[in-house]
Amino acid sequence: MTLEMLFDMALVGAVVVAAAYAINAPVLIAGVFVYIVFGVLLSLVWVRLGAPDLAIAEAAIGAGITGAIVLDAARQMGMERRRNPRLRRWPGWLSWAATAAVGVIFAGVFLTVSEGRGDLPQRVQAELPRVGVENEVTAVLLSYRGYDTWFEVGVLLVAALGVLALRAPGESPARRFRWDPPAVADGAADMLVPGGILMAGYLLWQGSRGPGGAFQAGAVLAAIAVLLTLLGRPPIARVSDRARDALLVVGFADFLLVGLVAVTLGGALFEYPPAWAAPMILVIESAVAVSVAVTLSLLFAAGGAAGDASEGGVP
Amino acid sequence: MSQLFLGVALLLVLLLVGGLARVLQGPTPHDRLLAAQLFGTTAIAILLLLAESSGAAGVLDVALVLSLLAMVSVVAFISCSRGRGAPE
Amino acid sequence: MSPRDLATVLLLLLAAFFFVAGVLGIVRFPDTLTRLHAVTKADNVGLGLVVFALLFQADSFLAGAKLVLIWILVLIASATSCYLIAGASLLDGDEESG
Amino acid sequence: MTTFGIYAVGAALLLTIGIRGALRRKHLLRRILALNIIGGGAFLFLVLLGYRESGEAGPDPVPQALVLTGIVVAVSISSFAIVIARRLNARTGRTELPEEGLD
Repeated sequence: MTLEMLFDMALVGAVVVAAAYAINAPVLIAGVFVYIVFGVLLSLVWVRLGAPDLAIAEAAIGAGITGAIVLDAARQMGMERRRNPRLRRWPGWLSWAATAAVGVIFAGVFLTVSEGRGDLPQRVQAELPRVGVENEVTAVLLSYRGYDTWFEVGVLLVAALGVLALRAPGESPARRFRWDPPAVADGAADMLVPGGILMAGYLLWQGSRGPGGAFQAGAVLAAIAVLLTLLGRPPIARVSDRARDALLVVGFADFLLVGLVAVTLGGALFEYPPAWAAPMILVIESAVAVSVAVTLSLLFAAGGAAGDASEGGVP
Repeated sequence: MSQLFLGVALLLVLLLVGGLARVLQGPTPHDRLLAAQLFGTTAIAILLLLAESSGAAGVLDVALVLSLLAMVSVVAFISCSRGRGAPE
Repeated sequence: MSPRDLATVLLLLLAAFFFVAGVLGIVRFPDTLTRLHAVTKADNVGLGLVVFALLFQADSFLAGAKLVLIWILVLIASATSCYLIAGASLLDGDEESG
Repeated sequence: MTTFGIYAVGAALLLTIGIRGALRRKHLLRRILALNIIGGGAFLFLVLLGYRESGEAGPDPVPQALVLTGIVVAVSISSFAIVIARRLNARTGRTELPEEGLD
């Protein structure tokens, strides 16, 4: 047993314990806090499995966006409530037996799959010169599997439209967090916000060579926007609704547009000519980063429930 | 040397699991929040150690992102419980 | 073992001590404000010592600068969060011992 | 036990915990958290498929790219779900789904 394995076991143990606590903690808010820790631990797992791109995205989303969204929701939906009712359709022993069966089946199936032995990594490597980026994950996202990623940006757009459609009448992000944040918090934000914007730019630029890219950059920007929203100065309130909608769509539209340009240059959709691939990918990534940032921050900023403002200050 | 880094990282993971007890016990939400805040810092320390022991690119960037956003959850909790519902 | 490695080992052991103390503090101390005190030690000193230990091993100026930057960011975040938590805890008057 | 095995068991446990939670808990927020934990288990297994214990070729980037899109989709869809739950809560005061005909 090497130290590496001991570390991996401890890490997996921590992730599993955190997951179990998050769902089963007697007090809702405790579960929510542990869930935030779960996200951070998962990003450690991605680091261990050699996926820093995922780790950056998970860290930015888990620490910056999910945390704020679930805490805000828990405040509304009874954060101190101790009762944690469960469905009792089946007797206890039967549900435990079913749980154990499910666990054994999953573990059994997963363990019979051996580590991937396909030659995909080599094939990705072989084609890299024609894609114009050195980061393999970026190459897969934007070039080899352009359709997937394009539609994913579409899913984000749909989620944003859904949240906007469910918005309470008269609700505006500017009205949601009205408090007098201590000067310390404002001061810290004034230092962190430029740092975050710089970090997003760095991740976007870095994405063609190393870990980073449009989603990571967008998530960091969105987290910064969430911080500002919490402090009562939401960036989303500064642009008109029309401009906001344009920013939501720009990633999806720009992705398609660049793909179509590739078609006119004689390729298939998203088959960029090698000479132009690098700048084309950067153009797509920049637009996608903007849309991801606006979408994720909007999911938080516009996510309040009807009548929030009249609920009174008692949590 | 890299074994030492990994060993300390292992210790930090175990400490994190032990500290979860405080999140569960509370008794006030602020105690839970405090524990969660400590875990954020612990995770950053683990990342620094992993970055050094594996030498993989990008691990420091993960720590950088986490440290930039370490404040967001705390501000979210405080403003959600305190900053809402100010009379119009 | 070179002097640099020795410094790294000693600083890391010290850092581990501060993290253990921080977690012990948060689990064992009686109320919110004393626990806060324990957390700040682990946050600021523990991580700072890890950063210093790793600085002795950093192979480029950029990597070293990143390490220091991370520490500074955590200092800002930790100071602010602890101020906010302490303020909110006092306002709520939750001094019931745990 | 190999590294692959350790993480594979972890993924199976996450899926099991998540499924049990999603089926047995009533509070909607907890159910949404449980769904996200199921997602975490699935992502973990996918990334694990691309993990290479050794060898000159690095980890397989294809599953990593799929999981990256998965993470972003998961956060957007679950925040949409949370908004729906909050609207239900604001309208009716419920934090759980009604269960006519199930008991």
